[in-house]
Amino acid sequence: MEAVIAIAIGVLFASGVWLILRPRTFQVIIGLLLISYAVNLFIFIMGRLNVNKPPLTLEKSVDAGLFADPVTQALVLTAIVIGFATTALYLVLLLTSRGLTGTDHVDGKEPRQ
Amino acid sequence: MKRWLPTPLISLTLLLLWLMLNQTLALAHVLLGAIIAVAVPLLIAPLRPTPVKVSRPLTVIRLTMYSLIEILRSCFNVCWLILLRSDRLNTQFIRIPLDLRDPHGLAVLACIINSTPGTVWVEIIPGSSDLALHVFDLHDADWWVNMIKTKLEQPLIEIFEQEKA
Amino acid sequence: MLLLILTLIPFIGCFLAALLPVNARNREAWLSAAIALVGLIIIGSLFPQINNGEVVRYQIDWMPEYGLNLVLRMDGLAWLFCMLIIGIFLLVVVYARYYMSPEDPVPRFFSFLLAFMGSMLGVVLSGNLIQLVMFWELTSLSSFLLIGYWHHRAEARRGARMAFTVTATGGLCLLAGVLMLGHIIGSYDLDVVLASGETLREHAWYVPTLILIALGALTKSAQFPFHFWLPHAMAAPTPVSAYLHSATMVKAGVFLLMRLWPVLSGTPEWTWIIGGAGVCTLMIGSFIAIFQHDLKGLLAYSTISHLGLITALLGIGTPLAMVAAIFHTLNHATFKASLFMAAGIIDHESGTRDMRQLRGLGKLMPYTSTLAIVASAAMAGVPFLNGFLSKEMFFAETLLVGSNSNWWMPLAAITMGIFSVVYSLRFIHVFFGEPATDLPKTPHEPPRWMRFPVEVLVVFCLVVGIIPGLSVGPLLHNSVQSVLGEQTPYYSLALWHGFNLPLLMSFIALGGGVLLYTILRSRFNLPQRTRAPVLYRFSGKEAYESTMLELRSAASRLEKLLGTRRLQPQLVLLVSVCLGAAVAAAVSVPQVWAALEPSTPHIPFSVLWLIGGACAVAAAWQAKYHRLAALALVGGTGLVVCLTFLWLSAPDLALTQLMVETVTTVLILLGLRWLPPRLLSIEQDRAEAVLTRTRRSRDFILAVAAGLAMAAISYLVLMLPAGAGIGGFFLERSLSEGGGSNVVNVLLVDFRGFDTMGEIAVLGIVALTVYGLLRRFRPAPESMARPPQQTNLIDPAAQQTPAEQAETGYMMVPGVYLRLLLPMILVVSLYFFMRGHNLPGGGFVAGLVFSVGIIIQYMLAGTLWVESRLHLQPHRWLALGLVVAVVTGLGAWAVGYPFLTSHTAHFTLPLLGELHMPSAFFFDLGVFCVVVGATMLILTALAHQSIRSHRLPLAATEAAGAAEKEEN
Amino acid sequence: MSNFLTLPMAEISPWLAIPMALLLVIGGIITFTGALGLLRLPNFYQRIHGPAVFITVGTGCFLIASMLYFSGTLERPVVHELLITAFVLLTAPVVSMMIMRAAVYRDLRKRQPDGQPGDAYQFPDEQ
Amino acid sequence: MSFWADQLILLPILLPLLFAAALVLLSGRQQQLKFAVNLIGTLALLVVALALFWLTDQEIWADGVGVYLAANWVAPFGIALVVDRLSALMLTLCAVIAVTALIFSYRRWSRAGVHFHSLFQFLLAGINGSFITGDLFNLFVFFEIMLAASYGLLLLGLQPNRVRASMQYVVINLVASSFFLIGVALIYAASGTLNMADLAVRAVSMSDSERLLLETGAAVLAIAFLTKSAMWPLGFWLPTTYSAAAPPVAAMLVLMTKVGIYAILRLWLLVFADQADSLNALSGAVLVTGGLLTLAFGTIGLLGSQELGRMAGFSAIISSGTLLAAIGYGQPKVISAALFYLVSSTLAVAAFMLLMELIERIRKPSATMLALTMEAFAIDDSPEESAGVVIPAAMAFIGLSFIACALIIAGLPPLSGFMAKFALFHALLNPTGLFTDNLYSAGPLAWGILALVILSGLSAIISLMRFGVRAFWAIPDAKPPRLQLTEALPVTLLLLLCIGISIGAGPTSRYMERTSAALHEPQLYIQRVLSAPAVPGVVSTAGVEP
Amino acid sequence: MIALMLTVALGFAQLCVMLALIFCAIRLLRGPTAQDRVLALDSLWMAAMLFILLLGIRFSNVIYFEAALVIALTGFVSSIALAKFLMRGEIIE
Ligand code: NA
Ligand code: NA
Repeated sequence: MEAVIAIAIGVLFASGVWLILRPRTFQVIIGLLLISYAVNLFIFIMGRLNVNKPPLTLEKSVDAGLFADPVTQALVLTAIVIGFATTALYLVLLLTSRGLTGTDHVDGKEPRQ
Repeated sequence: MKRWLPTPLISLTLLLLWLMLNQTLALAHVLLGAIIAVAVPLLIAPLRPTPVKVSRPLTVIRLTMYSLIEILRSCFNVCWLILLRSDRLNTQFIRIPLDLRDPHGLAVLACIINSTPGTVWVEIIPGSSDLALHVFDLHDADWWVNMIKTKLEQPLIEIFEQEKA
Repeated sequence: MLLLILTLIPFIGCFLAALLPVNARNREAWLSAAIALVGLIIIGSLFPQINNGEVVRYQIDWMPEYGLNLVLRMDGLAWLFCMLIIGIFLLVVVYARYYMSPEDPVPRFFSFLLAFMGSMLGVVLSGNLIQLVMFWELTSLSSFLLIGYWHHRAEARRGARMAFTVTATGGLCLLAGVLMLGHIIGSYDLDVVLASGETLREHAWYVPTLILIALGALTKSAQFPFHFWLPHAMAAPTPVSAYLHSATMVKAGVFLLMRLWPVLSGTPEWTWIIGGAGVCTLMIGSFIAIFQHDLKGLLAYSTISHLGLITALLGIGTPLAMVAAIFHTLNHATFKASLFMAAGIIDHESGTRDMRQLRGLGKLMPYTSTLAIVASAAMAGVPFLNGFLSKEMFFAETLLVGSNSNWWMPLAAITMGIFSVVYSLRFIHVFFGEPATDLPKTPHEPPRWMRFPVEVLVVFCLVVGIIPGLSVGPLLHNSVQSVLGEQTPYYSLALWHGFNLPLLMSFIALGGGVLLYTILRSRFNLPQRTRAPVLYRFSGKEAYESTMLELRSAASRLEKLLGTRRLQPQLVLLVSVCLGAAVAAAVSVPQVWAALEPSTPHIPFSVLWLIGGACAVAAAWQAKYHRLAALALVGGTGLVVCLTFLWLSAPDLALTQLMVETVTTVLILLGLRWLPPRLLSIEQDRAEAVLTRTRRSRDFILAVAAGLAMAAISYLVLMLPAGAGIGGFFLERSLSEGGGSNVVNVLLVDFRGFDTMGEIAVLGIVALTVYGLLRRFRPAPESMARPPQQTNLIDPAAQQTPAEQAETGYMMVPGVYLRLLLPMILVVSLYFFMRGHNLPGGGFVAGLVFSVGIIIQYMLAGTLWVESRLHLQPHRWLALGLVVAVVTGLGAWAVGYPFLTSHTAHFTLPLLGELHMPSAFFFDLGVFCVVVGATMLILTALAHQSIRSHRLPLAATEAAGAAEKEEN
Repeated sequence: MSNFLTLPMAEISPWLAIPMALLLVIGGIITFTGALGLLRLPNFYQRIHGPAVFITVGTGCFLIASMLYFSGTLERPVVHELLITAFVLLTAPVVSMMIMRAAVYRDLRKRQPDGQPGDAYQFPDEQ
Repeated sequence: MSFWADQLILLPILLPLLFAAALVLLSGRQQQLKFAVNLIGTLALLVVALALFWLTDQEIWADGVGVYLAANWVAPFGIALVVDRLSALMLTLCAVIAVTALIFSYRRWSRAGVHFHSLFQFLLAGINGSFITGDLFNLFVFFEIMLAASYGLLLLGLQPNRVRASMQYVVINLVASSFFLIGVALIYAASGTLNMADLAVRAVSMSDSERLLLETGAAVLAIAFLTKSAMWPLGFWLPTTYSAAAPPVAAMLVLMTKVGIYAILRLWLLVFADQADSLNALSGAVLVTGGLLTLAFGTIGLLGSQELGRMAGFSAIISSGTLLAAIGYGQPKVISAALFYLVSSTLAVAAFMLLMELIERIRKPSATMLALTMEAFAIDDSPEESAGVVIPAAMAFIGLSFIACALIIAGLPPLSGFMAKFALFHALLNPTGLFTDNLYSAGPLAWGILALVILSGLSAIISLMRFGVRAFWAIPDAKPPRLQLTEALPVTLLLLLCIGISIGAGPTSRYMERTSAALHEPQLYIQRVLSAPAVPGVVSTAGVEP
Repeated sequence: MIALMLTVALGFAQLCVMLALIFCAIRLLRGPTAQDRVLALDSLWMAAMLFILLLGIRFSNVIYFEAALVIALTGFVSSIALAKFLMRGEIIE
């Protein structure tokens, strides 16, 4: 399971990196989405893998070993929200750029031919 | 009453929804659910232009039973077709003239048809009252027209369009 | 205290002068003169103390820990220089009053001039070397402003820049040198430094220190090879040339060498560097001076040569040479200032300074001519004038050091003597002959007071030349004493020392000069030569200009090479640098990696990620030309991420991610509408194709490497046991002290509520930004038209409004469901909100669910329909949500607890029993409102673009639509 | 295979367990078949019928199984799975309707020259 | 300390957040009112910052460290806000620049965007939060607030070049933020904590594997910070962005590069500088080298650029490079000098940014081109006109301010730029103080810094003079610009402050030394943070049955 | 015995759902038309919902229910958004 998730993070990150290095804004936004998946998963697994141990402490006496690390989950939640916000911002920015500069190249102008 | 509960059916549904979500019958929740059931429809009333009128609960039950059986039967058929006869399918659009006009009735009809494997509701053909239906494996178009008109449309007209029935 | 006043009044005057009206020539001049007079009085009052050999000192602590204090220190040398600076200033002020034209904005002129005087006084009075450097740079700055005074002239601008660049660079070197000096000696205080010559000369850093300080001095005093700036500085108004470029600023360099002479001199390096530079300068300067046509040019090169003479004297390094150097500094200042002023008068009166045109001025302005001739005689070293005395001392010193192996020193000295006679003759020549008739103006004698300064200076030359001992003897003695202290040699200041070798040299120089001048005039047609033989090739000016141009373009090229303005290379760099840093850090402990074990295989999970990974890779593949496909594929990956969160015990994350997925999809689809499709790839020739392929391979390798690194470090973390972190604390206290069993939610609204507050702020900011951007959004022209789907009449819905579609059109049947769903979605949203504290859910998920519910209505019936019935005002939601969250946090103040401390109120109601109302609930309410507000603001702002574009002129829309059709 | 598929289940009353097991198996088969249809059928208009199978009936089977199971383990009637059923019934038809219509008109626009308004459904088959 | 004095720590974050929210609620048409509210908020912030400055420096809080436990949870569990001298200094700097930038924006820029005012306050909240927080992830959150607001402000008055610049700025910062998260995650994996002080404690006793994770995390995190502080080769976005931004925004951006520097300084000295191991030396060397390269690049760029905006950008890069090199060099005295330099250069570059707009106003593009060609071909114009040109007062003001900025940026006397550079050089050569028989011999790194800083000063002289001559002198018929008090005042204020800190160089440098000394005593900071008590008593009572 | 039976039955169901997920994913990857991808994505969401339901049974934990509920309630939104985009070229008119 560890290997699978590690490779998964690697694949997502690699795809994202490949995309953000592309010249078209839409590629970049998709890349940023993929990178944020990878990063969120990465933060998440810092609390290690816990199957069926959701951090819901229904009783007052708690054995911390029986629950997944809640901290990384809280961090990921914040990261998801911020990632969503920045995606929205970049999307609108790329639309504006397309409108104002007439191209969807990330530099706002086509590379010289 | 009318002012506070413009859509009693929806309010009832919402109360049920609330109680089922919370899986409880505690008094506090019932009260809260009731408040929600009254408040939410009032808040969104402007976004619900057409009122619903439903009658004949017996017909409703009969239609439900029929639809369930039809869904199961079609499910078996479609699975069979996919697994064994996928190369000999006669997939067709057919046209079904409808008398039903009430949007809610049409919506229920659409729900039944689409939930029934092997048929997909496309739309009411513009400029007419005919339904364009897509059938997975068509043998007899008339059978479909007949089945839908009598087994599905008729009860729906009874339920939603009392004056017509 | 007097010293402080002395230093400060010029600067005060500088401000006052700047405030005076533009045409107030007289008031400016009176102000400046008054300041000079005050200065003179102060100096005069200090004379008794100085004459007693005392050192007047005034100190204010500034940065004592750094050894930098404001120390004003006056000894004999400083006194003499102060006298020179203020005295000549006074004369220059009088002169400038008449020289400057009424149209000139003189406040600026006098203001800069006063600032310069203040800086110059600062230099000579500095008792701290760092402070000296400060005033040193100030003189450069004020001189820059004065040279550029007539900045509408290109040559003034160029001259100013050149002077400033060279002298300020020198100043930086000086700073470095002084810092080293301070390090070696342990103080920047002049008194301490002067007492530590031995320490310095034995230190390993002596030579670099010397070189750096010498660079400062030599650039300032226009010594070879930095002499080129001075002639170009002559673009300044003549009073400036007279003051700065003959009498004072250029003397700052030699002043510094005098000042540090006890510390730095006495080594072979000193002699070679300083003496060598001096000798080269005096030769080159005097030689080039001969071939000038411009009066001021001639004087400038002559100044260079005389400065070279002083430098050479200092380089010689004997005490007597020092005496000669100080003496010549004084003499040169007087005769050269008067010559500049005379040249200025000639220029002023005749309209030209070209010696090829000027003739017979003696007849037109006899009085001025006499003064100029006397002054140039002093320059040539004619007996009975001050120049003769100090030059003779120079000859004597060259003979002294020339007696052993340095036979070339006297030879150089005498050559310089001859040359100086030649250029002096050349200068004098303009006063003789028949008056020229082709001058721009007919010269007359200048106004009485314009001549006055020249008269004063010429009288000084004569007095010193005839009775040196009585006139300047004490002053010179004081300065020499202050520099040399106990080393002060015996010397006699007299016109006549009997027949000796130096006298002979003087006469050889005079005779040789006259002879050479005659030869040059008759044989070489001196007046018509346009450039100095041989040396014209080494034009400092051109070297400077081309260096500057070259520097700029080289820097520009280098910047392009070392940097980039494009995004992609920057990202490549960012990723590779980060990768490099991470890998370098991660392999630093190899045994950790060696101990890694393989994990157990897990087939269902692998299958899940096979799907997720394949979708991601496919999205990367499709994103350029098939945006919708890429979006759908990313949606697949997102779904797998959600399932993973759920599987790995993070239901809150899964819920949030699911909702974010949906909203993101809607968002990007809203945006896609305004992104015209990429239909064709750009055609490339073969070279470009290769380049593209290389770039892609590079990016591919980088991406794979980054992915591998992420995978490796993830795997490492997962295979290591988790240490005892802070997580247990929260698990234990969540229910008992945080009042909620969903630890993640309690973390978000209580333990780390501060993060959440920031997070909603980010959401709000982004929403406001998006709104602001979209208000002035101008879509791509190609996307301005209605989409082809809406113009193609095959679809009967094409021409319907969204509301019509929902009422009677194809959306009627789906609409029934979508409208029925709205209340249900709202109830579910409430449900998630209410239970978030104890079970998965919370304000964020609830807010997103709520927004999705509303957005469905927009999709169903269009913006206009929804907004005519529902006034959501997302701005308000956003702001109020933020306020609610913050105010809830502040509520804790009321009970004496810090911000965000949670509090639970307990009520017991009849029938319902006990109710708990945690404050976190209200905080979460704030979160909910912000999420709804922000999401709706972003989505509706985007949605509004469609209605906006429909308001465009119909014709344009249809034309674009037709074009679209043809494309299809 | 791995612990995921072999995690032991709780003991519940056979009256619940037997129908539950049956429902799980049937639901599994239906789900598999539906998805297979999506994968294997040759054109879009046929493929759209595949998922419909498991969205309706497959979901139904699993939901009832889940109701039975949790009613057994929690020893009280658990009915909130009905909510999912209700929501699926409300939303799934809309999706298939919309996708189908989108596909029809996309294809029509592609063959625009011979298409007339209103003849969307006159053609015998979509190949 | 009293309860209410402690609350002051919170205000630099809370005040702007509340003001931002209030400004959103104010309707779009009340420009004057919005401006007034914004100004009141910013001035209040300045007062709070000064109060914190005083409280920390007078050690009214023990050791000059004020700790605030948000939500009343003790460190390292809750989020601790910490104010020490460095934070207070940065807060004050931020407030000062904010006040001036805001006043400057009155005439034009505050009306250019719908939500300028709220975004401005949000930006302040983000910057202040970054200076105050003692928690790594919270730092990320505040970075994001700051960045998000800066994206919005950067796009003020939509223009193609601004949008182009934003595309770079946004993407690079988004990627850097991802690295930030990766770094924080790794550090959490290594140490199990997010509190910086706690991290410092835990870092001392770590196993090999934990140390590996910590170092990798730190390396990744450092890249994120270094990108923000524009280290070569990660800072190419900076000149492009700065030259595109509206002047008041650019002035705030100048401050934002310093946030990166602050983060490096804080974390490095707190967590890593205490461990005398190879990592410390290595990272120090990396910082110095990076700083020197940055300095070199800035020098070259400054020398090579023609546009004012890019020149200002490269000035900021030079400033960053100098600071990075000095921080990497790592002697307390050097760092104290670096802080002096930080304040001076931030104020000056910010003033320069504001001035930029006024200068552009007098420069007509055609005249500039003409001056350029004339210079290139050495064409002399109107050689014999002896009368000078009258300079109107506004022109004189702009010219003098330009000179002042140029002097500070180039480090020429007599303004603070020189004092700062002198202090830096002095500290590099005499890190243990100035005394006779100083046996300390500065190594090649110190010489390298010294030489490059001097060279950068030189390039600033050449380049700024070239520009100044061209802009102020070479235009024959320059129209006197229209200048308003709201534009002149901020520039004057910033420059007066620079003059102030040069005159008061003694007290200023002593303050910086106290700050630096405190930074080099991380134990005190750590102890203050970890021992800060929560307010006793049970506020949240248990008893909720789920 | 009953537990074993249930385990096997559930395992079988899960296997089927996994296969269904794979089939949907392959269709999503292969397309070929946009409507195919939209259909495949919607089916993937539905299969994922079933997957979650079975996961809940497997872990005997009701908290998985909410996720399935959310998919049932809002999972269709992205599908109809995509479909509407195909049909009308914009999703909110
Ligand atoms: Na169906
Ligand atoms: Na989606």
